[in-house]
Amino acid sequence: MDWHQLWQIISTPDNVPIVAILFLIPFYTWYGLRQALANDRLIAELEADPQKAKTHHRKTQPWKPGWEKEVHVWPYLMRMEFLVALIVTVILMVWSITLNAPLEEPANPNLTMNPAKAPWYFLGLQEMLVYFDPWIAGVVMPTLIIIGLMAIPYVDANPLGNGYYTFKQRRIAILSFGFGFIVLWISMIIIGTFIRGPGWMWFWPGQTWDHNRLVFEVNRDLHEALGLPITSMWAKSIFGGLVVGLFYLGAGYAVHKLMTINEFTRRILRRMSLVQYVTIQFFFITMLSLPAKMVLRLVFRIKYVWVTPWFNV
Amino acid sequence: MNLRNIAAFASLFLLLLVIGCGSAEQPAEETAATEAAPAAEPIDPATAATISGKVSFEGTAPRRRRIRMDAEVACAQMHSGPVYSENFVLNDNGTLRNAFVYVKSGLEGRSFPTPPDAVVLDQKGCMYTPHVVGAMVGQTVRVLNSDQTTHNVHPVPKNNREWNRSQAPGANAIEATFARDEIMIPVKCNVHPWMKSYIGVLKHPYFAVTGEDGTFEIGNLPPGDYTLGVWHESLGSSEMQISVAAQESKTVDFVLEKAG
Amino acid sequence: MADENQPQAPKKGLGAVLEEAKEGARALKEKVQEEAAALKEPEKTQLFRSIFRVKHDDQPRNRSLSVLTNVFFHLHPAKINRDAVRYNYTWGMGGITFFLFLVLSFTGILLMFYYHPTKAQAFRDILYLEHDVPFGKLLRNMHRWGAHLMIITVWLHMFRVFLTGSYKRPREFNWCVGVLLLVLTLLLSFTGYLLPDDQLGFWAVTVGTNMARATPLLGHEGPLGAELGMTPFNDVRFALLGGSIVDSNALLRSYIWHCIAIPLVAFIFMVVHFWRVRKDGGISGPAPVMLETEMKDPRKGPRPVIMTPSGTPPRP
Amino acid sequence: MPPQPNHDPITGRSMSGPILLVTILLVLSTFWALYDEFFGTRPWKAYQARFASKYSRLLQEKLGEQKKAEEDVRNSTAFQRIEQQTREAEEAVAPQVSEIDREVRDLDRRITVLRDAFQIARGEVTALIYQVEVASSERAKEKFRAQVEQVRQRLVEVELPVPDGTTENRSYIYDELESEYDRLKERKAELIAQRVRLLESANQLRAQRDTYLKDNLVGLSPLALEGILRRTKEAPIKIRQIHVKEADLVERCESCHLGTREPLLITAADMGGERVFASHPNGELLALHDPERFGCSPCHNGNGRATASVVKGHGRHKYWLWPLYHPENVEAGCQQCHVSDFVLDHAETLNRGKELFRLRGCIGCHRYEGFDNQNEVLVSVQKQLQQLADRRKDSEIEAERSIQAGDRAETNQEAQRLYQHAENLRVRASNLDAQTDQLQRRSGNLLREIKQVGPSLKEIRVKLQPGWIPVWLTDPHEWRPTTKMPRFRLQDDEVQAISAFLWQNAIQARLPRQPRGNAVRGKELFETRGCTACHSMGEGENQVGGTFAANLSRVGEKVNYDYLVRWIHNPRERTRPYCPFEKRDLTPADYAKHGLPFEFDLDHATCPNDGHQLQVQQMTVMPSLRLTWQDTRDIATYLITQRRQGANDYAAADFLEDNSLFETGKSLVRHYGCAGCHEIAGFEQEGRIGTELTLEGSKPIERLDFALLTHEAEREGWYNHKGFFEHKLADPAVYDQGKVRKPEERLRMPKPNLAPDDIDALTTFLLGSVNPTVPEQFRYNPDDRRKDIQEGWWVVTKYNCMGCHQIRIGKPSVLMTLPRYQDPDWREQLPPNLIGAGARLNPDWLAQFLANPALSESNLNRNGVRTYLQARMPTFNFSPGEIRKLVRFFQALSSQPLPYVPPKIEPLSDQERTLARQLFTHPAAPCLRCHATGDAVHDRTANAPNFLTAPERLKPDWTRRWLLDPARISPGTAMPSGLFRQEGERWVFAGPLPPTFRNYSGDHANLLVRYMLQITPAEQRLLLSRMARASSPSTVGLAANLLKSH
Repeated sequence: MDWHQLWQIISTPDNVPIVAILFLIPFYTWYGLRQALANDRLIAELEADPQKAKTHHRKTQPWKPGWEKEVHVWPYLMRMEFLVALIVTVILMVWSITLNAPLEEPANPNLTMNPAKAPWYFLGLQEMLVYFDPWIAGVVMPTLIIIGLMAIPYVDANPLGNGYYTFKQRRIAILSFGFGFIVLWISMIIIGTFIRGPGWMWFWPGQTWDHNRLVFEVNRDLHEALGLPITSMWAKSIFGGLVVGLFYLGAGYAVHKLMTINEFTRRILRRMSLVQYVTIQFFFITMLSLPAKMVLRLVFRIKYVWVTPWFNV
Repeated sequence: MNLRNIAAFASLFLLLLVIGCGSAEQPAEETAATEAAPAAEPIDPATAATISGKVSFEGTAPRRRRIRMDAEVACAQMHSGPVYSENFVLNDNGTLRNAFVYVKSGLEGRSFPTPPDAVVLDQKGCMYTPHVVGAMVGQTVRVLNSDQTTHNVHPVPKNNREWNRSQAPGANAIEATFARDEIMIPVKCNVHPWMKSYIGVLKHPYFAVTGEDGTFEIGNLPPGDYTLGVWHESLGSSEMQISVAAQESKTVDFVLEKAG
Repeated sequence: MADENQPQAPKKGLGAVLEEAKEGARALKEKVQEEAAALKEPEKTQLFRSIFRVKHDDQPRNRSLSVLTNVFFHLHPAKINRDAVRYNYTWGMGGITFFLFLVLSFTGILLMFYYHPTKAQAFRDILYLEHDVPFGKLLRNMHRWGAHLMIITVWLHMFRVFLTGSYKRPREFNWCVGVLLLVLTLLLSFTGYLLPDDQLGFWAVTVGTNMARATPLLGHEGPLGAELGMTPFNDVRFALLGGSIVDSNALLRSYIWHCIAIPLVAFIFMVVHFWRVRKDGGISGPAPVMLETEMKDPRKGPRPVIMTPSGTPPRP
Repeated sequence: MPPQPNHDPITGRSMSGPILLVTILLVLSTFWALYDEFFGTRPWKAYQARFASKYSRLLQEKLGEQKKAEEDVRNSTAFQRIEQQTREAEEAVAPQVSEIDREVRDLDRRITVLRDAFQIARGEVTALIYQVEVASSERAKEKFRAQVEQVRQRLVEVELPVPDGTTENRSYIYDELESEYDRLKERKAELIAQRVRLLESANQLRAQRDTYLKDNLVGLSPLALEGILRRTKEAPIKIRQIHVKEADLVERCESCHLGTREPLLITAADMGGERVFASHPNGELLALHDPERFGCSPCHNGNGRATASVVKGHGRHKYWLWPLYHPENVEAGCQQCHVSDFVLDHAETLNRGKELFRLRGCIGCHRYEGFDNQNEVLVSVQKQLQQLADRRKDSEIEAERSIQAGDRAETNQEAQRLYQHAENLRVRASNLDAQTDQLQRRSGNLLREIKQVGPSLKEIRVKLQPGWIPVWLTDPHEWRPTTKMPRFRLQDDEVQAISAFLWQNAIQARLPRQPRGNAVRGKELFETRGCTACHSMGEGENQVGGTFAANLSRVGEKVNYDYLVRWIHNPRERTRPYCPFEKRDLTPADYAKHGLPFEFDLDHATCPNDGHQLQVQQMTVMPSLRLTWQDTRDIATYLITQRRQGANDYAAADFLEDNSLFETGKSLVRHYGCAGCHEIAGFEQEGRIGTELTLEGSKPIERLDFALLTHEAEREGWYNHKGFFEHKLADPAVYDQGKVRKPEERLRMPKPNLAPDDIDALTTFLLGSVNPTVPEQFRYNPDDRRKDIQEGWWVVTKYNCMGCHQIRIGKPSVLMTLPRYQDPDWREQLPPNLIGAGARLNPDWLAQFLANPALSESNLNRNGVRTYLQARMPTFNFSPGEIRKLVRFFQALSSQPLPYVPPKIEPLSDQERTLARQLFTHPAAPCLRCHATGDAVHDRTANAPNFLTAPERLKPDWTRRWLLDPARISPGTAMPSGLFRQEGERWVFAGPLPPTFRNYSGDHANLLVRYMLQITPAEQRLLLSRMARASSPSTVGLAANLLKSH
């Protein structure tokens, strides 16, 4: 175990935010879920007791009759904001006093850094480069992420859970967002920071980042991995297209299955328009294609699924 | 930065702890170990000892080298017979002339006054007389030229400063001193390559040169343990441990052999 | 003071003059006392009132007014959901992000005083900041760490908004604005990365912009790019960097994007964002929970066309 | 306040507590930031405070000492005497001076009053005159003129003080006022001048007194010390920085290193062991490189701006590309500017590094800009020759065409123009011929200058014992621990293959059989002829001699006697000449083809086949000592007895003749780059196999391949250039550690034979091999003289001139350090000291001498000048270019201008000649006793050069200085000082003078110089005969002999 190496990664000033994320994300996930579960309990309670539902103030926060439902921003909110601003200032100051912003050698185009890493918040994209060609990982995927994020309010047909934490009422939404944000985005950043060493090779935490490490990897395309005797470009294109199509069909089926997993989700589904449904399907499948490709790449060493003269997937 | 601060704090804490525990062990105070040199202790004539003896030779004597002074007629005329090199002069009694006997060690830390009178080295008949001479550090060495030709006086020391001055006939004597002790400083005359002399320079007056009977005597020596050294131009040097008691007259004989 | 008040009247008797002077002094003293007394209630001074237009005695009305009449506080409504004041709902992430934006603007402007976006000077200026400028190192550190922190808070803000379903009607559009702000935040940080002109920034930006090469159609290495005549000297990466490599032009572009263009755009979007928060009915919660049974199927809208797995046709 | 029912947790709770807490935290962190800003990142403040207290204490101490010392000087009689005189002189003029002072005081008072009045009046007048000048109409001008006149005539009243303290009222018109004012000022000036005159002698005495004090006080005066003390105590705590604007250099090193430039020399011990406060250890160097102009980091590296911490300031942190050099490598910084200086004062480690780089053959594999690049120049010269030939041909063709066109031209004018064009072209072609000739000569010179580190391997068949070769290749360090041959990582089969290839590839020839000589005599010759300046004998403790060339302790085991004789007689002699054009060795058959005898030397150096310059010499720097064959055989016989085991004790090496190994061996020889150092048939044009090292020090650390040791290096703190070089030099295979490689893929660099000091020296050299960061205008830009010195050192070190001669002050020659030459008699046998040789020697003569040190075409077995020396000035066969460089070098070292125009020497009048002859033959002036005359008997005891060489050889100025005090020019010389004494302006002979000199008023030294530099053989014969006459009859015969011999 090379603690020195691990310490080096952790103590790199620019990696401090990532270390912070390692704690902040789980904390806030837990913090949010805790409230969600509390609300869920309340919901269950109210659903079980319709009478109570009529009189209850329907919040987990304490409330007693006579208490004002609304409070003055001045001073009750302002003081909170002031306090938070103060705390942030203190944190930032102490951080800035104790840790110096990195500054390396002057830029030298002739001397490539190894590993040359993007800023940490883009490490997810850089990591994606391992699984997809740059045009997908660097251009298409980010665009889809942005569009997908913006599409969320318009495709989420579930009117529940608006303005309060809940898990029970938004299972699919929360799980899929958690999957995309935490499992894919954040963990890829962490992989990019802690795992990817020189040559963008996979180093387990505690493994020395050896600049001379050589790893034998034969990258095959899917048809080669399957041992299919396909040689012509056309055949490859068609085969790849077929496989991708099949994946879309299969994944689409699975997503559909998910969307109709119980009565509630079926009810939501019924609220959806066709456009909404198709959009959801598209983004879900695309999102799923990343882990699928990761598995193919990391486990089966498959480089491309679909080879065409113009692009490779 | 953090780590440093913590380390500094921790060490401060430890320090306090150590002080608190009362570890009274102070680092041994470094006493200035410079031993004061004993002052010029006057030598009590009542206790002074004397060493005397002779330096003799064993083996077959080498043939003496003849010096040809053809080039310097005036000098040649000053000698009645043939002139021989003085690098090895065996007395009739089998003793050696021109051996330099001196106290080599045992007097460290004492200082001795420099004698006011000069040691004289004469150039006569294109020979240095005496051939071997001793002087104290700082003592004046007067070099005379009694010849009718120009000499140059060229001591070739190792530890002292080298100089080389010409001395015309009738010119004033050259007076020089040597600042450091040295056994022996050869003195040459580049004009007359055969001319050679040796000056032994010491910090103390306990030295002697054997003469025609091959004996030497070193007197007024405070009692103690000494190393006595002897040097001879052709036979090299040798030494001997001796111990003299108060008022003792010790006889020490050296026997030098032909090296090789 | 007394002298000045002495009237320059024709000479009178000394007694009269003295009397008059005493009178004047007394009047002056009274005036001074009066004004000193007034200072004890600063909120009544003209200066104070001109700045703060309302009284600040603790009346509900005044509490509201103090928010409503203040250009900065005005972002807030006068009153707010009592539980929204708690930390546990909003996590304060949006506010922290905005606060960090302000801190970054402030430190950024100070940094701009010392920085020249040229190849010859940029790196030197950073060294200068580090070694020479008073508080320069602190300034740079705060800017750097503030930027990192802002990204984290933006993400957490988004995470929170999602968890509370706050993007739902009527706040769909504001979510979109938020997504754009998120992208802008990332771009702000990214453009700032190059500015020190060190190896770290240089290679990070090189790696980052190399992806642009592969833009479909617009990048010379992207699908169909070459077919459309894209070369390293006319593709989208060239446009980003102002050259085919990361060089002085890229530095200048980066600088201008970082210091002028993106902050400006981000600021505009922020205004919209905050405006929409108010207009969409304030922050979303904590709202009373809704029960499944209370969910009404939309009266209008597309009929479901999807067959449910059970094979039963959707109910009308 | 509205009611708060039931303790509403929101409205009912006060947040003051948390806000207060956080506010306190904020205040604390603000204070922390302030502390960090003012102290945390500014540790130099503490340094400055500490320095001030420690330095003050030191200064106090010194002040006490110096005060006492000054007191001693003041109490000395000499000082008291001057002091007394000063006082007396002052007292003598005191009444007059005080009278003058009084008058000046009175005058001053009056002048002040008058000046005020005059200035007011003048102001008015000038203002009116201005009005006159700018007035538009003549009438207005007239009006103002009248006003001017009026003002001028107005009476000005002044109250003038008079000496008795009262005042008198006077009135003047303007002009009177002005003249009175001027008069008083003049009077004052006069008085002051008078005062100065009166005090002149006193002032002179005072100056004399002060000078005396200064000359007799060692170190700084108490006054100066007090000044420093005051300055130290009052020094504000602030950044001390050097800012060189033009170089954009900011150096704050002195913010902590406060003692660097203090006038008082501070040692670390003075400051309680704090090295940071010590003065710069080399003040002389600092004076040459004024920090105000150069800063610190251009030489020392480090981060001159950073003051936050020691690590930052020294640039020893990650990402700083120029970390401070470690003390053992500090001279690396010199390389920034002094790359071309092979020998640099104050940089002995660096010098050693450069010397090792060349001497140990690093240069054989690694190119380094400026190091022995004759091969490259040769290639470019040959290219130029080709181009010239092409251009010449084109010119000729063009001329021919032009003539033909002229013949056919329509008009005479046109024809003339074309003919003229043709003429011009031909003239140009002739110029090209001149250029070609020069280049041809140059290529010949270059071929002469190319030397190789190792011996030629073409001759091993005639030179070596076969059995020894594989033994040597396996581990040269085992066989000869001091060898410069590095140890290659060879397997046994590789050794065999290489040996076999070299053996089979070598020339097969038969050398003449040589009879044995006298080994005892050979030993004496070996030790006295100068061989030991380069070669050593004896191993380990017993090693005696120079390290420039091989240790010969076991040479008898490996060489053939016949070859050894030839080699010692003339090491440059080749068995076959090499033609670089045909790229092969010529054989007798090549010569026979053209009907030529198989004869090649420097005078017969063109190829019979194609006329190109041949390599006719062995590419060794070893010179010919011009020994007789008998001497040669004696030395060779001595050397052949130097062995530990017999030549036949080596295992038979039958594989040497195994043809199957040839190709393997050949590829191995190419792989290991043997041809970098050795001449090998077929490999003459082989390039260098190693990396170029010119800029190795600026290579990014990532490009230095630490291989599997990267992490170890990082952990152990040697992941830097210094660490890389040191480990590589100690064991070149170190970066193969742990790697699995085929033999041919392994690192090829052989293990050099280096001591730890050598590694430091080479590391220093490599660390300094950087792309200079110093701006152009700050770099060392040597003038012609210094360039000559730079170029000369390359030649001087190439041939190891310093083995025999001392050239630099403080750097003894090898011979000077050998035991034999410690003996006073042998010291006189040392080759001449060449410090100041440029001032001594006529450069034209020197060029001749260097080309032929025997100064004779027929009698080669001698030294040309110092015939009495047993050590022999060898014939190096320098190329004309090298001779030019050497001559310029010596002239430049002594600041002599070139070309040398000998000053006119006034011919001697008859009277002067008579006087000079008398002096020369006077018994008191024994010049000819020591100086050689050419007579064999006399010269047996001579130990100085013949006067006959003087006219051509010596410069008169030097000769005069030499006569007056030779020990100053060459300490330890046999030539005595004190031959002349000063008598007024002139120097006269110090001995008894012949009576004829009584009337001679000239300078005796000058007379002798003039005589000496115009001496002729006839004149010298005359002198000898006179001397003989003056001596006894026995010496007459000697003189007669002398006469006969001439």
